[in-house]
Amino acid sequence: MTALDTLLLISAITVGVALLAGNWRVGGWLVTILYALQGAALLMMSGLGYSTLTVVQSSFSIEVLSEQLLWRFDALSWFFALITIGAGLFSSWFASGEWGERYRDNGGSLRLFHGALALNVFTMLVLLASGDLLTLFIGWELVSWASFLIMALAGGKAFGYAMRYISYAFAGAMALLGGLLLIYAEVGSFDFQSLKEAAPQMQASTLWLLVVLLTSGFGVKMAILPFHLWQAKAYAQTPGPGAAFLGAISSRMGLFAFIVVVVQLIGISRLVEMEIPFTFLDAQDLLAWIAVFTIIIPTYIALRQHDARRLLAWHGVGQTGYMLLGIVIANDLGSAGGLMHVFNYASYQAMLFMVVVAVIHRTGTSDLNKLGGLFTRMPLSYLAMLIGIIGLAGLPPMNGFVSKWLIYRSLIVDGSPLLFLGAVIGTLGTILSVYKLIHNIFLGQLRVEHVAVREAPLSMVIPMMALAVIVFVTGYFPGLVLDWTSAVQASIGIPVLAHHLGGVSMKGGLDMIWIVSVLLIGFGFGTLVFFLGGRSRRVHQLDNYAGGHFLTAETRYHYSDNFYPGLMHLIGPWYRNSFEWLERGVISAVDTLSTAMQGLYRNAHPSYLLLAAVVFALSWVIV
Amino acid sequence: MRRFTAALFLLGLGVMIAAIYQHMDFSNTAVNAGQAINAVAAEETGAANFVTSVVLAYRGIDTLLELTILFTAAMIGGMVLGRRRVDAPRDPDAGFILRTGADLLFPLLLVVGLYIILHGHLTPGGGFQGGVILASAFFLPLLARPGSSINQDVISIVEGLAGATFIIIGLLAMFDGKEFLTPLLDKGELGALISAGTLPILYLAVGIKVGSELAGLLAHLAEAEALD
Amino acid sequence: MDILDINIILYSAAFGLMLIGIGGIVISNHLIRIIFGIALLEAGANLLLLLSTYHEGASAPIIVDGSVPAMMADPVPQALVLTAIVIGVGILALALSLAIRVQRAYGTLDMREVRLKLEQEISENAGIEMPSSSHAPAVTTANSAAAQQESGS
Amino acid sequence: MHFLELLVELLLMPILAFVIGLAMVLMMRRIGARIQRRVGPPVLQPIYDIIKLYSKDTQISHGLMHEIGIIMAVGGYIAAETLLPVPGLDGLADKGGAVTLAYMLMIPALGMALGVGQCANPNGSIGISRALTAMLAYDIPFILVIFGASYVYGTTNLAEMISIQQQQGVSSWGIVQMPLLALTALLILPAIMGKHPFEIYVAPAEIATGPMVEMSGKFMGGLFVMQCFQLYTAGVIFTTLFLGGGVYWITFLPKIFLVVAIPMSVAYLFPRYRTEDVLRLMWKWPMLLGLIGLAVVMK
Amino acid sequence: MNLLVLMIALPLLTAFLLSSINRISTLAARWIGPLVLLATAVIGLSVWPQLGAAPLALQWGGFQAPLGITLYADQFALLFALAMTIGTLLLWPRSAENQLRSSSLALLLAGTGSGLALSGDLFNIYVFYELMTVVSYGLIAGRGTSGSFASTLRYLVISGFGAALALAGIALVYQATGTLNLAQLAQLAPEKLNNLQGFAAFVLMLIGFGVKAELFPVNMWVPEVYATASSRVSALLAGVVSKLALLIIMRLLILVFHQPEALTVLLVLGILGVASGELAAWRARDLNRMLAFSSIGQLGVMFIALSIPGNAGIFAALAVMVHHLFLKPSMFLLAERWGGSIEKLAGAARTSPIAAALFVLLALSLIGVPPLPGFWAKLLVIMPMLALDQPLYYLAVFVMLAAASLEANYLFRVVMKLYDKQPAATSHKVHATADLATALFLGGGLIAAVFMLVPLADRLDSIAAQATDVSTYIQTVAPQQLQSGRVQ
Repeated sequence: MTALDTLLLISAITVGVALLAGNWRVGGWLVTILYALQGAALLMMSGLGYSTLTVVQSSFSIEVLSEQLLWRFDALSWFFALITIGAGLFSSWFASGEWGERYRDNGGSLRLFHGALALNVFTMLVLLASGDLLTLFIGWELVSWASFLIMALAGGKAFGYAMRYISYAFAGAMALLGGLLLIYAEVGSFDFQSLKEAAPQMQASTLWLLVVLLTSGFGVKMAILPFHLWQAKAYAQTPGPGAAFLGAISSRMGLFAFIVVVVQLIGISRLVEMEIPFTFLDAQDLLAWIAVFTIIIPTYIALRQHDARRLLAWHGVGQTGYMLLGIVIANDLGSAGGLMHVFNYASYQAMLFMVVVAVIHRTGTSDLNKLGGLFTRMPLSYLAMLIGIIGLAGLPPMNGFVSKWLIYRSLIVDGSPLLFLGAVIGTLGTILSVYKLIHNIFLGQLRVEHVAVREAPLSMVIPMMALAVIVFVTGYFPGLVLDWTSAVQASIGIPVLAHHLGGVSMKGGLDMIWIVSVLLIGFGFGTLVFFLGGRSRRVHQLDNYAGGHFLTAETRYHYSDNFYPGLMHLIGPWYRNSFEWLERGVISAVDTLSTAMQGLYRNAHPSYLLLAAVVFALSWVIV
Repeated sequence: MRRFTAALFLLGLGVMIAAIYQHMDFSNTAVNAGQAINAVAAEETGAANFVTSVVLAYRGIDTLLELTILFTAAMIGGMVLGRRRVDAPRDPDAGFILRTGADLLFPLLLVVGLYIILHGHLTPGGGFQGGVILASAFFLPLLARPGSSINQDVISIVEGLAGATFIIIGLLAMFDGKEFLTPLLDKGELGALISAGTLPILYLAVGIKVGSELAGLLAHLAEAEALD
Repeated sequence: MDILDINIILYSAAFGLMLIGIGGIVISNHLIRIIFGIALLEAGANLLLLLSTYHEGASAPIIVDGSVPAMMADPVPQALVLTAIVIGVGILALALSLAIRVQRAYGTLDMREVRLKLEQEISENAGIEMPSSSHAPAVTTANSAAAQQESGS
Repeated sequence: MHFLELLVELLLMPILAFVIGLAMVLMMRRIGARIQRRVGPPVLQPIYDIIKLYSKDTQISHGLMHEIGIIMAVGGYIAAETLLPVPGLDGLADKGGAVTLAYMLMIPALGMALGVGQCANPNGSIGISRALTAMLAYDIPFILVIFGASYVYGTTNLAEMISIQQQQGVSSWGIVQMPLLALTALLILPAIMGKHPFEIYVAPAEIATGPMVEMSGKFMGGLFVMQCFQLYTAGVIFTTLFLGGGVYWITFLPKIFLVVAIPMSVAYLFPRYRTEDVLRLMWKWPMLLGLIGLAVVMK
Repeated sequence: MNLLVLMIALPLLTAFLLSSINRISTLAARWIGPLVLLATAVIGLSVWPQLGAAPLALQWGGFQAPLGITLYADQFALLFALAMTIGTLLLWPRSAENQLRSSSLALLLAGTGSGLALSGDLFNIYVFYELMTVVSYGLIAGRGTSGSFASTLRYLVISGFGAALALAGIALVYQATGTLNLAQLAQLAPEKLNNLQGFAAFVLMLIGFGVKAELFPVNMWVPEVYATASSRVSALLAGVVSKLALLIIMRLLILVFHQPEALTVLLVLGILGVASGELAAWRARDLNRMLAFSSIGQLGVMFIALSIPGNAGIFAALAVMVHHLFLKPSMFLLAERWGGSIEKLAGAARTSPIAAALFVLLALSLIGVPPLPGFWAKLLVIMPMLALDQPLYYLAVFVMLAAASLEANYLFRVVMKLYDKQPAATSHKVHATADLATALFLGGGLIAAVFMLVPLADRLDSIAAQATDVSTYIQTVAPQQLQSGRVQ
């Protein structure tokens, strides 16, 4: 029984326990403890994260179609598993207290929720442990359906979005299956190693087909353009902590598989060789551009949202672009940045979702036009959100800055100004929209009906705070995470980033310990200077006036709707919803074909067809 | 559409005929299995009519199935058309001539039918042909007297029993240690009425079965006609 | 190849019968005609079967008075055709009885109308609107519903 | 470098920045006044202003975040100054680089935005919305400039950039090597400084009382300090990227004052832009210039 | 072991005698049918093990092949014979008014189905096939609604048309070879049927037998019939009977027709079937027709699988067939109470949670989600196709994968409806216990298959290997050599 077996076993047990005991008051806590146990099992393999171990095999394997199906963990799997279990742990913790009771009282099945969450974790671990292409696909499908399950839990509208998700996901899975089987046809094995050996000899045309199939397959899960439409709404409709979990890690499974197959096995260097005719671009550039557009477009869609969960979920789509961009650039900086961003993003996205869920828990809405001024009521949540948005926007001193810095730096090293520009445009858009998020929820006017709102219960605040600590600490000491990403880089055969505890050791490097320290000291000075000044008088939160006129609490003067009118006026016409058009076009094409086929079966006299077929067949044979 | 279909049709016709003339080998006819049967049938089955040998012995199971098809068709026909309602309006009676003719023909048809059935293994004809004549014997009175009807229950039992006889004769062979439907009994003298083992018995069963089924089917159709 | 070869004439007859049968099925909309088209088609196929070992001048495969003819026709196709004909009769009878019932139920034997009424009946039983190309395609799928909401935001 | 030495440097750099920034503010006001045919304030006026603001009696605070916002604004600039190498003082230049600096500079903006947001003054929120939009406008060409410079010098370390430019005199200055990018930077400089004609977000006249109405006393003082840093930072960045940076204060100071003065003087000639017009302007000419400049330097 | 004959003879005998028995005792008439089928199933099962070693050939009437008719039993044939018997037993049609007739029909169906699977003679196959067709007319029309009559008639037209074509095909074969025995045909085929005539014969027979196998141009009956027949009958037709027709085509392909064009025709028609069926199902708005259309699609997949040359194709087709054999009947059983508009199904999962869960499982397996058996079956089809590296096969893979996505979409639309939180206005009917139990039994089989994947695959592989072994077939039947004299 290897450590991996233990991990998978505990995870499976978690599913069982969640399904059995999920409805009890202690059930949630029990499950949370089991997640912690999973984490402990994962730590048993921590050698993977520090390159002292290379592979942990599972002793379970089966032989199908004369293929030995294997499950094993390497540094990459370990890194993703760490995030997965972490996200599971915090989400479950968050769900265990008051939230769960409220959920149950409102008629939700807590048992199903915990079960679905645990199932998601379990299937993800299975996917992460996949040791060949076939197990990869199996894990892939399991993950898809598990996410479908949790998305559909809410019922009603969520059904539609979950349905859309599974339509996308399954089509993607089919593309993936096509790609994997094509590999099998070319290589003759599902083995990772054989693909790695055979990749350099593959023909460019085959490789193109492969890259297109695989990227679309993985891309659907990652929600890269043009497969991004499903994600935001589906995540937004997932019940509370489920959204936090999905937002944090679920889509990263696509990235994981992409790294395994495209980066590790086929190799980015092969992609560089694949030139697109009549352009200066090659496949790598193509992917990088897809990544950049995945950053820009969803981010600016997020800017338009007026539901906090949707806003966050759309940012989730956008942030994926950074990860993919870093990975595709594939130098030491970029890949480290991409991988680190997975971790960082998971930490603050989960936290942000939790804050929003906490706000919903207290106020009953996540509509950005119906909130405001909650800072005084929910200060800890506000703090968590502040830390989260600084991370999401990628500003120092939070961890999001480090990973983005690595990605920017890799683009400078790579000499790709336009990609860089795209990435920055995305970041700026993020800053704009996260400010809108925090402003509309926590700042500005407090609504009269929210005067009595209290801080979220401890069961919610503690996971948020824990995540906030993680966001800050890994921003302060990015070396903690960079150790793991370096191990991952080593295991997938990318140049390893030279780093230290504070950041990157290179010419023009980064030392976050200094930067953050200076920043903190700067704040200290700022505080000092501030409090050296005259005493200020704190007025009541509702004591406001504007334009020399007193504003009563009943007047709605919170500036929230259409927050960036100037910007929207200018870029509004660019929101053409082209992808929705595309989607609808596909749907109506299928619909038309479908109607035609039904008409064929309903109206056509079979003999017409038959006669045509016979004539065709005979003339074909004769000619 | 019609014009198009016709064009398509003509095209298909042309292509097909051309294909036939181009590619088929008409000049010779292979006579493998049939010729071999011709060579051994007299000895193996004892029937003078080799077609009967094929129908009842060599391809006996086909015949059984074919009977089953008729049986099924008759049954479904009955099911589809349903029983005649008692109060349903009736066609007027046929005239005197038809009635008398039918009465006169009835025994004649019966005899001819049975003759053809019983000589099936010797001369052209057999259970099917005879069965059809039998059926018409029973159907004629119905035409003559639209009010009358055939007792469908009896028919269904008769046809069932006739079919069962066929199978039971086949099964008897198995009790004898032979294959299913192997002809039993003495083959007798070639060309004699009592010869060819169980083949005449089978043919009799076939004849009765065909007769009753066709009669039943026809009666159903006639009744349905009367309803409209 | 002699165009007047008896084989060619016979085969043309067989194929011709089949084609006429197919033609009947294809062109006609009347159920009874279609049924008879099938009967014709079957007749053609039977003829083809008989012709498969046809040999000019062969005698019937019957031993009359113990004398074996010099060349006997192949008995197998004859037996097969016998079987096929009986099957054909059975099916024909069945088809006609069904046609009677259909006529009784729908009041028509026109294939198109029968089809239409059948479709109506199925739809009514299922409790859905009759699918029709003259109506705009109904948006019933979750996908398109989601897509419509999408456009709103 | 000795640790203590570094600490002293880190202490010195913001103070120097503040002092020079004060001088710049003075210069700005003088230039503005001259253009408007006024005399302008006396030399020590900025210092008086700050002292006056910090010691005022009626100071309204709208809550903790209001205060933290100002602290973040000032503190962020203090920290950012340590990343900007000036003659003799490299500070943390090798620990962050241009990209870090660019992002550090957003912290004060964010702080101020949060602080104003807490005031629950709709006009304040409108101002923030405009300020952030303006940031989106000028940061895009700015980032092109940063990229181009980093690409040309092969590093993002500002100190290294300076030493590279110093190797061959003026001919190796950035402005010679990449004139178009320099021009781009010059065009956006007023916007970065939040000065005329891009100060619609403060909009003292258009929005009746403006967002600044919530900023009384030391809050306003914080903003004033911030403005000093802002001017200084903009000048130093441009100098470092394009004008060979500073090796000696004697050459460095004129450069940075010139950098601040010239665009300002020109900018005063323009009327204030609306928010959309800022976007339109910034995304049109500086972007175009920047892209052409990049294409030139990257060939 | 000539007891196998009883698998055919006993049900026929019982069917003949049923009305007589009914005279004597109605109770006996009700129970004797299932009992006989049980007995024949036991016979079949008892023969099963010994067929693994060597297939078995029986001569009806004891006449040496090719003069007589051969019954050829290998595990492949027996598998489907048993499927037919057991399937009929499980899906025993129940109809209040026509109990006697439908019992007879069911018995006849079981008998003929077994016979069809086991037959080794071309014309005999035709006759069995015709009988099965007639029986299915009866079963469909047995519902007694005007719709069922009309759809039966439409089915009959297509079927009769196809049967006549098949007969013409047989005539062509007999014309070329002079024999109808499959073993002998296998011997003679390379020499005599590897030409246009052989191909034409194949196409004609393909169309003829394809009617039941829901082959593309001749499957227009499918949606109407499955929508009007009772669900149990639909389950039988779609689940079992279609496989038997497919089995004939497989046999013909393996033994007689080796033209590459034959494979291409199968492939093209298969692709068209998949595309048309799944697309049409996507817009179907009642469950029965959705299942009907999707069944066309799945049969199309089987045709595609058949078009793969060599053992791999047969193995793949067998796997898909067996999977479908379990799946489709239980889906139709569930549709028994869920027929009609899908919209009305909203919230049905509340009244019948087990059935809904089962439906989810079946849907997942149908669209091929690992590790359910449907996935492996699909994998077996796609893998060899990609290895062939031909454009048409790539197209087939694409169509199959795209069709699977469509399938996922429309099946889960149903699932979503089932679990809808706002129940439809009409109250939902709970499934009959027998239906649900049968469906559960079949679904359980699917789950069991997940755990026995490896032995199952090995077994199917050996069955496929046995089925494709032409020389063993010839040796086992040992047709007597005829002087192939062609008389001028």
